[in-house]
Amino acid sequence: MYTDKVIDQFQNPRNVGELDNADGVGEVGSPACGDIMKMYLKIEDGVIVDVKFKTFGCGAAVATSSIATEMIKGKTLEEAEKLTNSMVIDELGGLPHEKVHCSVLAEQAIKAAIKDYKSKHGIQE
Amino acid sequence: MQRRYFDYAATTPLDSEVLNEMLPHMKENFGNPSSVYSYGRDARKVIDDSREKVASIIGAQAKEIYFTSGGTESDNWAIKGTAFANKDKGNHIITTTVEHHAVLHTCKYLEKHGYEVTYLPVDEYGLIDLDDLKNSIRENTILITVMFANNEIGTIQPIAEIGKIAKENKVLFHTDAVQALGSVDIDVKDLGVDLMSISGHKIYGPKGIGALYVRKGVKIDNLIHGGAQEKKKRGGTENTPAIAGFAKACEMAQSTLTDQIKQATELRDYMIKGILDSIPEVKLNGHPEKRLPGNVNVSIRYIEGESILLSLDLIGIAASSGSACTSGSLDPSHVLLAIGLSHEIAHGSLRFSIGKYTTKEEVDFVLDKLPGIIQRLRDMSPLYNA
Amino acid sequence: MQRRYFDYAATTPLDSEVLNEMLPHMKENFGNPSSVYSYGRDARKVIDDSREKVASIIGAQAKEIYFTSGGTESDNWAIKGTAFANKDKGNHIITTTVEHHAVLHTCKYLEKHGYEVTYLPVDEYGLIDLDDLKNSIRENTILITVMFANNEIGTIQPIAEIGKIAKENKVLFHTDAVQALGSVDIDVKDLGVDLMSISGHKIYGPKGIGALYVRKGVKIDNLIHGGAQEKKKRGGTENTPAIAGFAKACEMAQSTLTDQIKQATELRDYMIKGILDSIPEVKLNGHPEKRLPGNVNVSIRYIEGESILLSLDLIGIAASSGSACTSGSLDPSHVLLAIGLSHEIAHGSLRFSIGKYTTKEEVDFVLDKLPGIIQRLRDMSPLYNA
Ligand SMILES: Cc1ncc(COP(=O)(O)O)c(C=O)c1O
Ligand SMILES: Cc1ncc(COP(=O)(O)O)c(C=O)c1O
Ligand code: FES
Ligand code: FES
Repeated sequence: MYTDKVIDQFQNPRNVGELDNADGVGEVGSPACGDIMKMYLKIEDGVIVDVKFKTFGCGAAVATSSIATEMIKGKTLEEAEKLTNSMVIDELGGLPHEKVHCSVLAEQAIKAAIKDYKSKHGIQE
Repeated sequence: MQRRYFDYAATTPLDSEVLNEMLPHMKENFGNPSSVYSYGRDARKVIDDSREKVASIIGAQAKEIYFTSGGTESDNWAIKGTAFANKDKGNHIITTTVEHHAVLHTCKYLEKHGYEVTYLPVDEYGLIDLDDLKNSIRENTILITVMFANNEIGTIQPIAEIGKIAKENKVLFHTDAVQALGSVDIDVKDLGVDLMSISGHKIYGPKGIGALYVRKGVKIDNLIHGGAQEKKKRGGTENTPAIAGFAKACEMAQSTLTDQIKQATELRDYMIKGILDSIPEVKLNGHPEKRLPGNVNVSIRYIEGESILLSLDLIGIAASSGSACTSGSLDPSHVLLAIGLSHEIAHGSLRFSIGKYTTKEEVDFVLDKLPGIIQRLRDMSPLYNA
Repeated sequence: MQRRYFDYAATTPLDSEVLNEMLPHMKENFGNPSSVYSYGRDARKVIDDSREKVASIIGAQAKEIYFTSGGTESDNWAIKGTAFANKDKGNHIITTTVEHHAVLHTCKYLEKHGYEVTYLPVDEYGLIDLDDLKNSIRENTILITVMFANNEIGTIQPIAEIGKIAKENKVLFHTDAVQALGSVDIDVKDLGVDLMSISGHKIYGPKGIGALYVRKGVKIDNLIHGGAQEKKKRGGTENTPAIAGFAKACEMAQSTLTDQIKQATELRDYMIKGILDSIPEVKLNGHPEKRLPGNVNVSIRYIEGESILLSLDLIGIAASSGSACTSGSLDPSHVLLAIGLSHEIAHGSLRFSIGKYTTKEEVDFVLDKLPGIIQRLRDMSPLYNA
């Protein structure tokens, strides 16, 4: 049911962990399944220079968070904010229907981390 | 990759002796047992003999056994059939919060059709309280349905005691023994059971076949109306190969029961000890002794069941997280919630079920690999602080 | 003794290609399709592919096919499921007097539960009258259930016309196509059918498996509640081997349909002519043209069906007297009474059903032996004056 790419991201997740001096931290939970995702961003001049994540969730949740961190690393905040769960799913080569909601977590966690950064730095939305 | 199967509670491989018993009835002896002549007569005899064998494993008489398409149909039939047939006596049913969905969803359906259902809670081990049961019985109670052994956590209920209470109160007693069959010594007469559901594919028999034991004299409406098969109680052309296979599986299970129980219990306790000893913050679910010989169910804090299953699968180990039937849904298992686990911990639980082909080598393989997998996943978890 | 089988309408032998398709799923690929990982995934794929194949033979979409334990369950589900789900719309059902017991007994049951049922009569050929049908439709009619082809006399109803009437009146239309499958070209969309019952063991597939076609959008209650299988519409661990076998049987039936119809029709007409030409006072039952390609049904005056069957059986010929399902009862077939036969004549009728393994040699054997058997029995009959 999972693509090879999902399995690879699950088995060898990129950017797992925490950032001690993160500029923005986002934590979201899925109301559907009770799973949790935490995203840490290091931001310099409006660019995401480092990102880490931690996930309590299924295989799809781990794989989507992992690939999402890859997709936003080195991107500007505006670019990162445009990331959607369907872009993440496409990048993974698809997800089973009943696992689509898991990919929403990654999108939301990134948005939450950026929001946290902006509020800490007094940047208006 | 070598596969190691630890999901015998979900389904079992067909025993090759069972298959050999089925094959002749698929090819030459294919006749319709309801037809009058030789093709049919041969099939009829197979069905009669099979009924004897299936009856024997639960201490019933052949004429009290009705073949169905499986455990789910048996559960539906037992509950709806007695509920509809006893509508004049009352509309109250007692069950538990930890039943299989075949029972729970049937009860929910009846609630929509004018029946009242009491769902007895269970303690932290998954056991119901007998006083609770007694206090729940009312004037209008027509049926008690309590499962013999739980499919997720393996807890075995005090069936004989429930049977006694049911009898004293003149209420019918159904038990879903799908998981108990072949793992527990069962005698419907001793246990005071009026109706019992069993299924073929959990005991190395074929899928798509089961039976309902209906004690002589019990009034029950049909669930599936049709031809004159099964003494007019269940229509449909008889599935002779599956019936023959089910009977063979029962016969084999019965003759090896004591050894099977011993072997599975040893492996189970070895596996439980191994997991609890090597992984911190792990909890055994279900009762330590009153449990199915093949059931290992543990909650592993801070991580989620599906990702453990996936990691195990990638090295060839098939296990389950709660019931296989629940995996279509996202909710954590209703059984784990019923024994008082939080959502988060219920999500991190794992069932290994041991069967007759399980070896110590296979268990050792799991015990060797599991701690590393758990550690890797915990390191990814926002809930875990090493 | 060489056996000659003329009871394909009761059940068919399993095709060996079908068996080969089933075997791998009984042994290695035995996993529970509801479990998440490899064992389960393989089984899941088999079920998905099978659903496509079964859908294809009746022109449905895969997601409109729900697997059941056979034709009887499908009939029960279609009728009770739509009756219960549409209770707010009405409580009137229209069917015919010649349906299989799976339909008739289900309707009788619903009559006890507050539903009203109209049983449309049939003419001497077994056909319903379309004006009759139209006039029977009321404000509160929720379902029309008319069989595609009759299992005893082979008569094929005007399904497309019934579908049109049902649609015009916004009433659901179910058809029991158990006998039609593999013998008639079926397209549910062209026919305007909302629900259709089919079964595996009538088309050289396994016993214990069938399907219900439920057109997208049709509201239906579950008959068998349980796990999340079959999109939560039918609980029970999926019978993967039987599902794979059923799909293979459908695929084979579909690819050879035109040839099968031609071959069976030729043998049928040859057999009918042979019987009518060689035995006096014999009458063909059912419609001369609008009949199943494999169905031969004749009434033989002055003698009784069971004694003919027994005589045939003693020389290795398996035939049937009315439906195999009725043989548990002593009443003459309700179908033969419905087409206007007297009790006496109905009792003396015989069905030969022809299938894909039937040869001209076998038919000639029957044609050679039957006149002598009839004469011998007539000579014993007090009703016969030669
Ligand atoms: C017309 C018809 N409907 C329903 C059935 C029942 O099918 P099954 O034997 O698969 O339950 C049969 C055959 O027995 C039949 O001929
Ligand atoms: C306790 C229990 N009851 C009922 C069932 C349903 O049995 P079946 O799969 O034969 O329909 C199962 C297994 O799925 C079970 O474990
Ligand atoms: S994150 Fe909860 S099921 Fe995937
Ligand atoms: S004489 Fe035997 S059934 Fe009528």
